[in-house]
Amino acid sequence: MSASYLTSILIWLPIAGAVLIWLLPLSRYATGALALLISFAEVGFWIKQAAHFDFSQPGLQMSGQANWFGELGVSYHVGVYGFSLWLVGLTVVGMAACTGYGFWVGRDRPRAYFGLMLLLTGATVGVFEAQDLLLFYAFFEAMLIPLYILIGVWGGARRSEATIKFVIYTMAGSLIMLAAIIVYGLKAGTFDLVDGPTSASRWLFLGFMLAFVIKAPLFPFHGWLPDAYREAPPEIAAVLSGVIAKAGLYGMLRIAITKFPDPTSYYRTTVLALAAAALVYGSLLAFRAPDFRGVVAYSSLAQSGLITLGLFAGTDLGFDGAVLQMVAHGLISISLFLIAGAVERRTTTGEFRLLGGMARGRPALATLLMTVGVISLAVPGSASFAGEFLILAGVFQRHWWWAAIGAGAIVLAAMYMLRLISAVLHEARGSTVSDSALDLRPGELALVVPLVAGLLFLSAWPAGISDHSFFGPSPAAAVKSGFK
Amino acid sequence: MIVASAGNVLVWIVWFVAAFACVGSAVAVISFSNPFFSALALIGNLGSLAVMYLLLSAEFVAAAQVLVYAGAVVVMFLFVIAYVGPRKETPWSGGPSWQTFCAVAAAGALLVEIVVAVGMQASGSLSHESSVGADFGTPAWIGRVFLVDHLLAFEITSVVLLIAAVGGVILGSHTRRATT
Amino acid sequence: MDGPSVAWYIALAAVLFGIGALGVLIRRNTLVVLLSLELMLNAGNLALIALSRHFHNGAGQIFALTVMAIAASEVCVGLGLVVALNRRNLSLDVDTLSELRG
Amino acid sequence: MTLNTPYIDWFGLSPVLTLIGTSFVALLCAVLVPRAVRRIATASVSAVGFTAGIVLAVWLYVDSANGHTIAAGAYYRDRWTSLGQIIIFGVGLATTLLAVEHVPGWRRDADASRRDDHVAEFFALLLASAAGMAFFIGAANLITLFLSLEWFSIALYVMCAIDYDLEGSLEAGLKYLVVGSFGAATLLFGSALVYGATGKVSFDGIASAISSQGLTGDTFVVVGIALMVAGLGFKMSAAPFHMWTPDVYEGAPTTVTAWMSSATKVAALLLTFRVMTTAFPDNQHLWGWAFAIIATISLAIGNFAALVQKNVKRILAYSAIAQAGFMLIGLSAGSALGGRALMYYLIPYAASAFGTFAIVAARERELGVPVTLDNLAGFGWERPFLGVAMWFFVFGFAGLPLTGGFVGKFYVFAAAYDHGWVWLVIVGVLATLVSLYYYLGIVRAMYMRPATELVIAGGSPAAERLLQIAVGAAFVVAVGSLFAAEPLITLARHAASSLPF
Amino acid sequence: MTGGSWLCLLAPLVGTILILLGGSWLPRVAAAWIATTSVFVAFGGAVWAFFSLRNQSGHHGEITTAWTWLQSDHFSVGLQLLVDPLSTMMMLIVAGVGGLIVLYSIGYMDGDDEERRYFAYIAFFVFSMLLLVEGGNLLMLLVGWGLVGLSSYLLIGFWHERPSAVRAAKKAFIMNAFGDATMALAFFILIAHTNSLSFGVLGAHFSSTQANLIALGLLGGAVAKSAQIPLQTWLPDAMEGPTPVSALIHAATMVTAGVYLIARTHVIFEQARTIELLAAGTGALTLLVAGLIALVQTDIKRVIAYSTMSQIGYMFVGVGVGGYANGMFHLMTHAFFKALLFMTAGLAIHALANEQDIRKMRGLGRVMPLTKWCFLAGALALVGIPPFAGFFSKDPIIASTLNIGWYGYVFYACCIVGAFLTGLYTFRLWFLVFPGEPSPFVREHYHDHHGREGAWTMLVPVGILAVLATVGGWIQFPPHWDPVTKWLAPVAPSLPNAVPSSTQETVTSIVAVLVGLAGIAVAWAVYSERKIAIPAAPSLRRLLEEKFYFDRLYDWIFYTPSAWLATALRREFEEPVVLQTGTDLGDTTLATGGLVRRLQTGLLRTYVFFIAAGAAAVVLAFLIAK
Repeated sequence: MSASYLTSILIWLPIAGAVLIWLLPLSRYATGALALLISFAEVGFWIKQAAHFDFSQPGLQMSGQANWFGELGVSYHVGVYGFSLWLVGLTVVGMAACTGYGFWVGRDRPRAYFGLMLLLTGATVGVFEAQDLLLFYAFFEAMLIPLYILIGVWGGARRSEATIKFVIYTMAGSLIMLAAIIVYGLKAGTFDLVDGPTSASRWLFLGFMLAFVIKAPLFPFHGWLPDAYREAPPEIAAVLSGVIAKAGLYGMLRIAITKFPDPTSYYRTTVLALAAAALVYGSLLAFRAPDFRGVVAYSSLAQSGLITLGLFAGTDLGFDGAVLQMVAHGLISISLFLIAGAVERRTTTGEFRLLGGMARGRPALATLLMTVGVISLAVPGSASFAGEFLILAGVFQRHWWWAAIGAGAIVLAAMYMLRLISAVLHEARGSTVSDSALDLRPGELALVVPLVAGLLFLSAWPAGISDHSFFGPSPAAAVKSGFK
Repeated sequence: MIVASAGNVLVWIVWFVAAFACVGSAVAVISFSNPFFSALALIGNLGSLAVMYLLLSAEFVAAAQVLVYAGAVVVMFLFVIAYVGPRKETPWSGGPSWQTFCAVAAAGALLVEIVVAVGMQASGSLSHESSVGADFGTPAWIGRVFLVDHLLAFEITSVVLLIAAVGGVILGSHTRRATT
Repeated sequence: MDGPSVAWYIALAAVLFGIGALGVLIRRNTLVVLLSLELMLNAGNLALIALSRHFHNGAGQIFALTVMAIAASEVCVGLGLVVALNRRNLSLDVDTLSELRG
Repeated sequence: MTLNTPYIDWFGLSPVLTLIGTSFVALLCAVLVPRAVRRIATASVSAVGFTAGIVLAVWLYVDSANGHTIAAGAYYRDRWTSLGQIIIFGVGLATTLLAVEHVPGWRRDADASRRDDHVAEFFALLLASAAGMAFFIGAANLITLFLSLEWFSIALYVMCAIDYDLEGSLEAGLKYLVVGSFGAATLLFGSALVYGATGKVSFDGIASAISSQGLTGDTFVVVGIALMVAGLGFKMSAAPFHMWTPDVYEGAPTTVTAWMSSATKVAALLLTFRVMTTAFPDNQHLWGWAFAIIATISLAIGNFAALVQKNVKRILAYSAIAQAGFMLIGLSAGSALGGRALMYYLIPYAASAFGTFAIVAARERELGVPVTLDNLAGFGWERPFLGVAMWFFVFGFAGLPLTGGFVGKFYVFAAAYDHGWVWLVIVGVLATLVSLYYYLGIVRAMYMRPATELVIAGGSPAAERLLQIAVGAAFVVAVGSLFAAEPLITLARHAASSLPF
Repeated sequence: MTGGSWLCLLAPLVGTILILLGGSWLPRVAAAWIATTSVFVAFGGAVWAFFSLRNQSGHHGEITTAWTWLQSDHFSVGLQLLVDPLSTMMMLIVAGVGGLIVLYSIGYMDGDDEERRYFAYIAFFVFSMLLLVEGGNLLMLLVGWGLVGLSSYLLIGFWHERPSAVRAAKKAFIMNAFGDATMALAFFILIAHTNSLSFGVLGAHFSSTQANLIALGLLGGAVAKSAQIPLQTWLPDAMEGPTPVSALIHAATMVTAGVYLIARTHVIFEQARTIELLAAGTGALTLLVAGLIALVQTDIKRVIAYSTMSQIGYMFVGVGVGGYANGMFHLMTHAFFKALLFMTAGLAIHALANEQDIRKMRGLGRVMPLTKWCFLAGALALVGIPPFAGFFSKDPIIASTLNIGWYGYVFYACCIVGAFLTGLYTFRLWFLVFPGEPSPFVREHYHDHHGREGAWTMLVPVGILAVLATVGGWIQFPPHWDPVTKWLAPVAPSLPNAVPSSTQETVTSIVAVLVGLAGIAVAWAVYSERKIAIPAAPSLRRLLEEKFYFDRLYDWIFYTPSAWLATALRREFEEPVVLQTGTDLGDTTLATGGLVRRLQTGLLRTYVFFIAAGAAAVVLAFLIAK
């Protein structure tokens, strides 16, 4: 197919950029500018890719394949489907914003920092584009490496524990997945995701799922989440919850559900129960979390649960809603974490008891936080509302009580998000909020406003994603056919 | 072929004497508190082994045993012992308490296992005897085997000896005493 | 020939081997440890020669001869170390050589 | 009387002979070349030797499509040997570069005048040990096996102790010697028993004897194999025969450690695989399991013990034990796939192992004290290249997709699964998980200490261009093996195909 | 026609965006006028739509789709607008009354330093409300439904330094979110069975259970939005917002959306008659409870707020028994007079430096005559005294309950009692505030606005609404003259048994008026002339002041447990289990490492021993396994 080079470019351009940055002795600004330039180039290439993508066409598009080690049927095989296209877009846009944030706050040791950010970009795009299990695994792991150092070096006071915990937790899952991959691949004789047959083995399914539920994460596998989100630098936390977590959910969709239909239906109730638990539990903890990031962290736990509900509902609406919600929540949590970063920079804290009253005299901050906040609590008409509505409508067809739980959780979402908003913006001015804490600067606006604009656009036209994620009218059928 | 002509009884007697001497001296080696005596006991051990070799009609090896080992190696030992001076040390002592017990256990286990193995084997492939030719074990025969069948082994041995020599030189030489 | 069969020799070798091993295990004096190692190697030699006799092929004896050379080399290096240790006024008690541990 | 001495395929032996030759030359330099230039002269001799060795080995690899024994069945001329030799000589070359600046007696406290006392001998020993390993891989009968084992072992004993001003160095040497000799004696007795059962010393002879006379269950064979497993397991520092490893690796001069940890393992593992598959194919049900268990123990011991270490060399030593465990997984499969996996795994492993120790050596020289996790702080920022290389290496050990270690792990696991041992895959996976902690710990130590914790590195670090080159080479190999997996595996396949499957 | 609807919908949105983008460059007055004009333009659009609809034969209305908003499989929802009699009527009310109130707030908000934000919000509210009433399918309706909730939240919490305001705003939003949730669930049922959300599918045939559940879900939304029992508690607190907001959102438009919803989806309610009557019952109950509570309130705005609840109760009764036209008609008149009451109250509050306690306001009429008379008009309309608007719209509702069975009589009784209470609390307010000598507080704090009682922007709307409150009811006088009913007939035809006979009408009217007058009389006797002492009954009084303990009840049932649960989960599960597990595992592993390390004694003999032992073990294993 034409323009298939785009897929590989999207993966390797940033990695090459990282190497370049490490090799060239550039100044701080040159480095940041170069990194930013590359991220924008990524966005550009993605737009080109989206333009070339033919939604009326079934199967893998813009695929490229090269031999890696053939004797075991492992190859470098990349390509995009509708849904992966959107996730790639989320990645490049989010990473661009976060790289920009890093540039804006002027992270020290810029060459290391920006190099790693680009590396992360490439790896994450790779996860969403890989069509070979081992390649997928390679990128899945490769994401961890830059994250480990980014959190460990530029993170908060307790970063070291947090990052070790994060990496080991995630690896625990993905190593089990490696075992599953080996068994699956050798049994099937190929590691290719497109040609690979479906399997009925429950053990393999569980092996894969473990990795994904930890990455997503799902209750009760989220032990790494609060610390990582609190200790990471804001832009990294944004990437974590906005983009990286989606890799786990993507894995469920692309591998667990597609390749293991029987186990999926066998364990459906279990997974749905876990997801519902994550949804309620996350919402409840977010409701009592004492700080900005805590709320966002637990809310993304809840969101992962919700999306999983959609995926494992196994219904058309569920799948569409899940994809839509992945993108929407990605943008939301990136914006929220960046705003959290802005607030923390001004007040040196995210603790609610020290914050408050920031709306007065800071219209831009107030407006943005309010907008993102109400979108994230899924006020009707917002993109996330569309997503959640589809998801719940979809899972309703599986059984009504899932939808009932979901609806209840949405009320909880309103509770914790309003709590967050008013604790930061409203009521008496917090002890750490001084007049010197200015409104958002143009630089920050330039980072967050586009994301919010994207959200508003999606709110105006959610069908843009929900109707363009899978080939054909019925996503369930597409999944059943393995996206052939 | 002295032994061949002699009667079985004699062979057995010799064997038992040698074996006794062998084991006795071995035990002596590891139980003298003074390394000097241990070294001497080793000579005895080597000697009795040489006798065994003769019984096994390996004259050349026996000779080599006496010359190389008893002659060279042990003497080297004695020199060093003399050089470093007598250092007494009582066996069965030192180290963690479980050490000695475990040591005996392990060594005993190995010993027992192998002996058992031998026992199980005695009735097996080891039972049938093969008669030996007249030249078996003679220097000429050895030399032929060495140079025809195992030439490379022969060469390697020389290399190893050279390396060892170099090593000995490096470690033993003291152009200047270490200052640290 | 008559007389003790190979099994006897190998049993004897085994005993020697065991004694040597025991020596290495229980003695602390470096020199005695080295001597015990010699015992073990000789045990091997005895077995080899007995077997070479038994199979009536030279490999065993050749093996034994080379082992002697090897033993000599080991002793050479070992004693070299002893000398070096001694020159640095270090104890020859292997138990005191436990700077490296953990 | 006439001796019809056997035909010697000199070309087949050429790599070994070259190294022996250069080793002698280096030895001559010790007396002929003036001290001023002795270091550089002998170093270049050694470099030349290794380079020539590599060239010849490559040539042999190309030329020995169908392997056979040469020199009266004493030595295998086949691709298994050649490829192993290429790896070893590569490491040797790198070690030479490293040694120029670091061995012997280049520690802070050593006085400059005595610096070059034994440099020539050192290189001679390096070459000799390399030759020994090269021969070891090709050994075709029990005698040459035992001899070449002692050959490079003795050289290594001396190299370990070559910094004899340091008690640690001597202690390492002595421990290595005694334990090594014990292992050798065990191996010897084992060989004797095998010989006793079959009456043969050559591997193929043993195999045919076992199969023809139905000696599979023969007591001597079984016990013999057991003792040989123990003796060889010692060489590859697999638990429970590993105890010497941490001490010796820590005590020996770091350059020597780098050389031992990479080259020795290559030799030991390759030879073991050859012996087991060539001489005892019918007993795989025994040694396969044995090595599987040993692998498990090694993984457990190595990783757990490494968790609590502070001294970086010890951490790496334990990690070497664990890595041996991983490679033993491939070995225990005892299949062609296992052979490929083992051979492939060794390439990035050797590079990474050497690289890590070389970097430690650099830091050690900088500080003049043993490198611990604490005084590693800030290293990553002070020496960017070495830092990056370090985290690539250790993450590669951990099986993250940065170096060929990733593919290697995948391959050994695949071999285990192919052999029907899913449990072994699980064990490996869990072990990897545990290992993460200390591998991450090293990176954390290098990068993530707040500036206040940074130790003031003594003086400005020397340029150490040669070291940088050596590490760079290792880096290229390690990372390259990830992307060039296919060609390397093809090489490994050809190598393994020269073993009887 | 569609042009009118789009104009009507988008004008306020444009206004919002302009003010938002204008930010601080925009002068305050400009912001205010942008909002006002945008809403009046919307009104123009509504009028345009109205007339073009009238000219349409049979005026069934039409649906326009901008684009497909949400699509999955065959389930597809367009961004649709519906112009039909019902929606145009609502458009006129919302845009019209809305316009007046926005104009009013120009004067009212003058001087507040965040005026711009206020006008942006309020324009946004009008947009949301119009989306709600114009939405061409259930999902669009839900979107508008949610957005009015949002803007109500924003406006209640407009003075966000006041904790009470913020709390009230959150309360309102969350209770409405609950309503949204139940509506969403109802929609899920629809999707599951018809795979569509157009209004049409409501006509499809459902099993009685499904129909009941759907209707129940919708009713949940309606109850929440319209502050009916049991979800009524947010409305009084919502009075924390600026008075114009109370007038617009919490009196005229948003809170009555529940009535609109029931009328709009009456088809399904008619399939689930029980639920529909449940709605009526809720209304009846609420109008009593609210009326009672209103008797003891001392905050002028809260009194009016409770009366709003009670009036909406009437509307629920109306639509509940199937008289949709009656309900909608009362909705309209109520919009007029309740807005009027709030705005006059606003005048008073404004003039008295934001004082809201009626006990301090005695004799205000002396200084604010215009306010006094306008308020009186509104009050009489509220009580339903002819010829004021309330009379024409309330009585038909009461009368329509007579033909539907025994519970009809219960509703009837409630409504009559409610009428009495209305008279009582309304004129309690009147007598306490306006007649008589000005109280010292009034003298002290009253400040006029350039010699007038308020800025002209405030007085003009008040005047207009006063007129409307007086004559607004004359457009329908069932059974003799009923254009509204006819107008709505194509969309929401009243059920036959909800149409009272003319005698019932007449009788009811007389009774209601008399009861209302009685209420006024009692109020006069108690609060003006002090002839009758206020009945003590402290426990009863307390019950009323505590608003029947609803707040405490909910606090006790919902908030406290969930908060407790959340905290408990964090303390008892998250921290000790989830977060700790990893750490513990790590520590255990390290401990194991320590054990292994202890083996490494550094003693040579140990190492040798391990080799020997290992060898022995292997040999043994082999001997056994061979």
